[in-house]
Amino acid sequence: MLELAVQNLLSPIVLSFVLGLVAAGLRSDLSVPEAVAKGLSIYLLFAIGYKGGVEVAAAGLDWRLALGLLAGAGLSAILPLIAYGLLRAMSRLSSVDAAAVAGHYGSISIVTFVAAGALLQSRGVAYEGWLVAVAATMEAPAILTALWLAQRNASARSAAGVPWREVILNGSIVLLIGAFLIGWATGPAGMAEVEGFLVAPFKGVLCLFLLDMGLVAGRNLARSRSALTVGVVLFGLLMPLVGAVTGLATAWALGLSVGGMAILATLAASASYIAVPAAMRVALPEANPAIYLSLSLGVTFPFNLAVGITLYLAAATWLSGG
Amino acid sequence: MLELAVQNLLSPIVLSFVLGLVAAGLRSDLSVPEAVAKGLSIYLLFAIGYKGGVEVAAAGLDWRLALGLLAGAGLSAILPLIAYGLLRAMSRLSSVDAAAVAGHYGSISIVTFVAAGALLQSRGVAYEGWLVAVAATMEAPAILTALWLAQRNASARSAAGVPWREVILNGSIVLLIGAFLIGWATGPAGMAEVEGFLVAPFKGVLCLFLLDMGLVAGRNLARSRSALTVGVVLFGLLMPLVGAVTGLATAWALGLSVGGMAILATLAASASYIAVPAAMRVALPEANPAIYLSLSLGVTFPFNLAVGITLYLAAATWLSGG
Amino acid sequence: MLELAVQNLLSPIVLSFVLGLVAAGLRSDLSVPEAVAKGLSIYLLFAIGYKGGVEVAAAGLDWRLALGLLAGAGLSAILPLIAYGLLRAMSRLSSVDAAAVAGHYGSISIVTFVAAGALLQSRGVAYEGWLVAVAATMEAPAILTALWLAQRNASARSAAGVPWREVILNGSIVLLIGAFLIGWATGPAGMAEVEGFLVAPFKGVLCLFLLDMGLVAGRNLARSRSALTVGVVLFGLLMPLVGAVTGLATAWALGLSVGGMAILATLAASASYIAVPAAMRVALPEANPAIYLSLSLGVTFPFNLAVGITLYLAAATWLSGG
Amino acid sequence: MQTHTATRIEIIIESPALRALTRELDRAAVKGYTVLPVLGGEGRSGPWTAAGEVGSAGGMVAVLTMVAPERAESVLDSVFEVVSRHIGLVSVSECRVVRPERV
Amino acid sequence: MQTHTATRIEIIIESPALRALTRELDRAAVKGYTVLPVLGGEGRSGPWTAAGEVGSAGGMVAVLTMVAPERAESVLDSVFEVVSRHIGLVSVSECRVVRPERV
Amino acid sequence: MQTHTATRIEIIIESPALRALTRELDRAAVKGYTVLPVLGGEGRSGPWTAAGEVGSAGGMVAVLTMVAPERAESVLDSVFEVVSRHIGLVSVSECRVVRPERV
Ligand SMILES: Nc1ncnc2c1ncn2[C@@H]1O[C@H](COP(=O)(O)O)[C@@H](O)[C@H]1O
Ligand SMILES: Nc1ncnc2c1ncn2[C@@H]1O[C@H](COP(=O)(O)O)[C@@H](O)[C@H]1O
Ligand SMILES: Nc1ncnc2c1ncn2[C@@H]1O[C@H](COP(=O)(O)O)[C@@H](O)[C@H]1O
Ligand code: NA
Ligand code: NA
Ligand code: NA
Repeated sequence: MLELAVQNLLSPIVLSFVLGLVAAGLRSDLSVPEAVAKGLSIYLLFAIGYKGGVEVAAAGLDWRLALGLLAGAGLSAILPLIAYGLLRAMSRLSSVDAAAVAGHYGSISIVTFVAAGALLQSRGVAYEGWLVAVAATMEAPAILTALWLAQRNASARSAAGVPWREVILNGSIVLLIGAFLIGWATGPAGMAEVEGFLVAPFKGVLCLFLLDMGLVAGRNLARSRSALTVGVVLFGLLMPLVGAVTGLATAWALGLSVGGMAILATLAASASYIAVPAAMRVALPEANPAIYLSLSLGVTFPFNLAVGITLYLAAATWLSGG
Repeated sequence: MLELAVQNLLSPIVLSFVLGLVAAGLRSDLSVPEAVAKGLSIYLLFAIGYKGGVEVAAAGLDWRLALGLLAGAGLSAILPLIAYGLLRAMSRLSSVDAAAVAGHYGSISIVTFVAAGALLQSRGVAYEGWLVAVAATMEAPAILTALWLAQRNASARSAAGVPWREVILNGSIVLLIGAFLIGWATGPAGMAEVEGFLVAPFKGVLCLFLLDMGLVAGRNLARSRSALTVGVVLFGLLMPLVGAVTGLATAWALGLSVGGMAILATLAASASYIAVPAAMRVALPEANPAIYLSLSLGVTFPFNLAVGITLYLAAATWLSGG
Repeated sequence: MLELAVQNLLSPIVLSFVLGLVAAGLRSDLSVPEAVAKGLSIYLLFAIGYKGGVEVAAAGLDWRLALGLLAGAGLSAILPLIAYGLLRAMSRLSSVDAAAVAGHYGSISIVTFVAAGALLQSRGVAYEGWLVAVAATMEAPAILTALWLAQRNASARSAAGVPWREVILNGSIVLLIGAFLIGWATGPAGMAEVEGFLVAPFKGVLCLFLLDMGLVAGRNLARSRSALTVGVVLFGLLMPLVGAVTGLATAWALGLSVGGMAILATLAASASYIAVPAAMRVALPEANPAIYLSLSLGVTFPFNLAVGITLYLAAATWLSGG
Repeated sequence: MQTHTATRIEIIIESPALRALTRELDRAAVKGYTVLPVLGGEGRSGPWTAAGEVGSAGGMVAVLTMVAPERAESVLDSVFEVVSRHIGLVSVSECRVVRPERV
Repeated sequence: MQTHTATRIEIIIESPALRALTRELDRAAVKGYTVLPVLGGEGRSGPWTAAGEVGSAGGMVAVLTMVAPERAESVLDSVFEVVSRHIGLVSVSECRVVRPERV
Repeated sequence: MQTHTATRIEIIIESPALRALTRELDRAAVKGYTVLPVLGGEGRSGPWTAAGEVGSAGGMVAVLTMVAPERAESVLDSVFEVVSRHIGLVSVSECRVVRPERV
């Protein structure tokens, strides 16, 4: 287990993220243009969605898909409540800040999903392809809970501004679901046509993307060091574990494979850093973005990448008696 | 035939375009950064030009190349006359608007060419590599005809502003011809060096590009619904068929292969959405861009992609007695 | 030898650069978006650094690495002195302009390194992987010498503004060294995961990058024709030969392989066009950027690409008695 | 050349709030607006850069609208509706435009 | 700091017409101009965005030029030459510049 | 809507000099500034375009800062410190801002 953890730490993927962090820490002017970073993320979403769909096409429709979607939405809606409770107990964040942060932890980070998938692949562990659709379902419900938490405690004003259409139809959800459906419709025959683009270069593109995330995370951390009190940072390390346990339990109840359990645990453990921050800036502008952005991107993401996903896979293996 | 048509509709390429259309229709904020879209189009032009050149290097110089270039230029110059006549008969467009639209239909859309090439490849049908040079020749002459039509009927003022150098040396023509010549000069040996970039990922890149085109087409349609009267839309569906017949006849006269006939039909059937719109905005600013952009990108391109190219291939096969 | 030179001239890489030059010369509007060009350069730096590291991991640590780093830094610091002397003798550049230009020739151009690597690879000649680290070391010292030269002769004011941190930690150095270390740490096993991205498409990406460089070089040349007097242009053709001889001698003293000798010669012969120009605009704003940019990018780079690297490889082969 | 007085309103605002802002501008019946990209900046919440950002949450945009002087006040009220809750900066100045029908 | 009066001319115009505009600016002998990118906007012809555009036909740019007050009128005439046939928006305001030789 | 007078300072400068400029702005204690990208332009050193540029040496940026009128003079002095050695263009105009605490 320790050996596997070290092996994970020495993967090009993790080291690329570290390179970004270090470069930002040294205040190097290394940077990935915004358009390129967005292009890389479109590639990753399209590829991961497509692959999930192709696997569903190959494996046949699984009746657990419907249950999984429900469970994912449920996890997304409920986890913010736990997160909010923990935050109020562990830190001195205002209720609005705590609600905003909590929303991030109910939602998910696709790149953490992708990193977990890469780890599983290199260990030869398979997982249910339709989990990519579950991931998409988990993006939005957490926002609802977060806003409910914020309103309950603060000015009722927040209600009006929630851009629901924009939240539910945000680009990454539409792209992920769309690519999933395309993959499903075209199946392995379609995959044969596009795998020179979607499969062969995938891990290398992921490295560049993680380099960029390291740069952004490092700059965020440097900028908002003061916003990250000890209590808040501890929350950022504890909450993924809480999420993972909840995710594992749900996955176990759904009867998922070892790989599927690790993936659902990872999703529950991960925190959004694209969709939810944008929604919060519109719907809860009073919340301090420095807190939720640097916590999600600078604390929880690296924790999951470096340690978390290895741990969740070990737990899943143990749980399934493997 | 029907089965093949459905098979084409279910290709990742067509479905990616549909995903873009649907996302735009749902008003999702999914979008491809402008720089990335331009980068993808540079890739496609370079790859398609290069491959054409390599095929010419492999197959030896074909004396029909010269005839083909002449025929292409001729088609490009003449088709706008037919288009203009049809438009004046079928719609109530002003003469300036009709001339601007007509210019688009004499010129070509490289991505339609590429989609046809992908279809031929998946059916195992070859085509003459030098048709890519013919495509480049077909970009500009239509503009000349369109301006002549506009001037004949309207203010003589338009004449002055035609930026000829910019039209003939526009980026996509130069890139296509340049890559064609490089491919020709370096031949199969050069191809061996670059095929990991220009061949293996080609279809996948095409999917992302078509996703983007779907998004742009969808937004254009939503924005300019009022400009598209029934007559105008019918023209956008009829004119490609007229173009295709003209293209088939020309290809038949030139003695092209089945694949070559399908390609020339596709070129004649396709409508420009990059070079000609830009030229029209400079030379005929009085024409309404909402009409020509949404007609070319939102009506004719999807028609060709979904139905047209399958049809033209079937017609080419039938014509050659296959 | 002549045959090999012609073969090099007809490679897709060189021809892509020529296409860019020609397109710029024709004043075509062909252009690569800034973000895409930056993305391509990040890709190339990451790939070349990573590959160098993997080779070091495979070949074992070479004690000459330390000597090589020292020698590289030394070359970088000393070459500007020679360049400055030559410039003052051959041209009428002011001392500030001469110092700025000299700095460029002590430093290096990574894309020339990459082109040399591609040539070696196609000839089946290997080179020491750690030379990529030497390349990174050669970026900055030249700037120090250039500023010393400028100050000695001109206003002492220049001293203050040298942004040392920015020069030494500039993006390309950090990325190159970082990728090198990642490649070293992950070794051939890591390479197996990412080679579908870093190796297979490499040469094709290089073609697009050189197309862009041709465009930029061509536009620079057109813009600053007046700044390039005969003496200055001759310097731009002579200095790479002087650098190459110095580089060859150093490589020979270090006991490098034939490939390593050709690479170090190429590094010494190449002139910076990214890091040094940016540093000069800050530290020596009095110097005319038209001179150093068009000389480095428009004269020396094409010379090295078309003729130089073939020559240096021939010289290295001859030197090692091959 | 005859020119006509107009009011130039320049708003720097977080990208996620752009839709809300343009909705208000539409409601205030401005004749048009233009959105410009922003690379980075610094304010009370420290320095930031758009470089490498994947989502829109970290970014800002600049919105420019020219309005007829008599409608400036009401447009400003609408703008403030959105901007008051956001970190945006609104600046107003007089200018002259060539074609009065556009403002 | 001593500053000098100048006229700031800001033109928002379709990208394909940029070359024609800068040709006119050159002819009007402006000392310089700067082109800024535009992301999108809205006008009488509805909302638009540069996102995903492959060609230049759909896009716009903003051109900024500072000119000495005494030449402003003639530069505006040149600009209008191009802009009148296009959908561009021209706005003019007074400013002060630090170095008079640049305007 | 109540507005407050402020000074709008717009600086067009080479990208490599941006850090030096913002350092001076920080020292002059401006409350904030915003950096906008520039696509190209023309000046005494001829036309240029950012297209295809890999390094920052060839590019320029536009920096916008709104400052309280009473501090404008000293900010301009700081700006000139950097700009005097560079090819930048500084223009200054009056504007009104909605929230005085931001300038
Ligand atoms: N006085 C100012 N002048 C120009 N831009 C400003 C100013 N104040 C704030 N900004 C912009 O608004 C952003 C957010 O400001 P703040 O909320 O103060 O951190 C900054 O990063 C700048 O881009
Ligand atoms: N009053 C205005 N203020 C700012 N930008 C405008 C204004 N009117 C038009 N525009 C810009 O010009 C473009 C074309 O305008 P229009 O021709 O009215 O559709 C719009 O999409 C905006 O980008
Ligand atoms: N009068 C001006 N108005 C607007 N931009 C200018 C002006 N003069 C110079 N510039 C900008 O500053 C850059 C450098 O100017 P120069 O040093 O004169 O070549 C130009 O390429 C323009 O982008
Ligand atoms: Na989660
Ligand atoms: Na056509
Ligand atoms: Na050198």
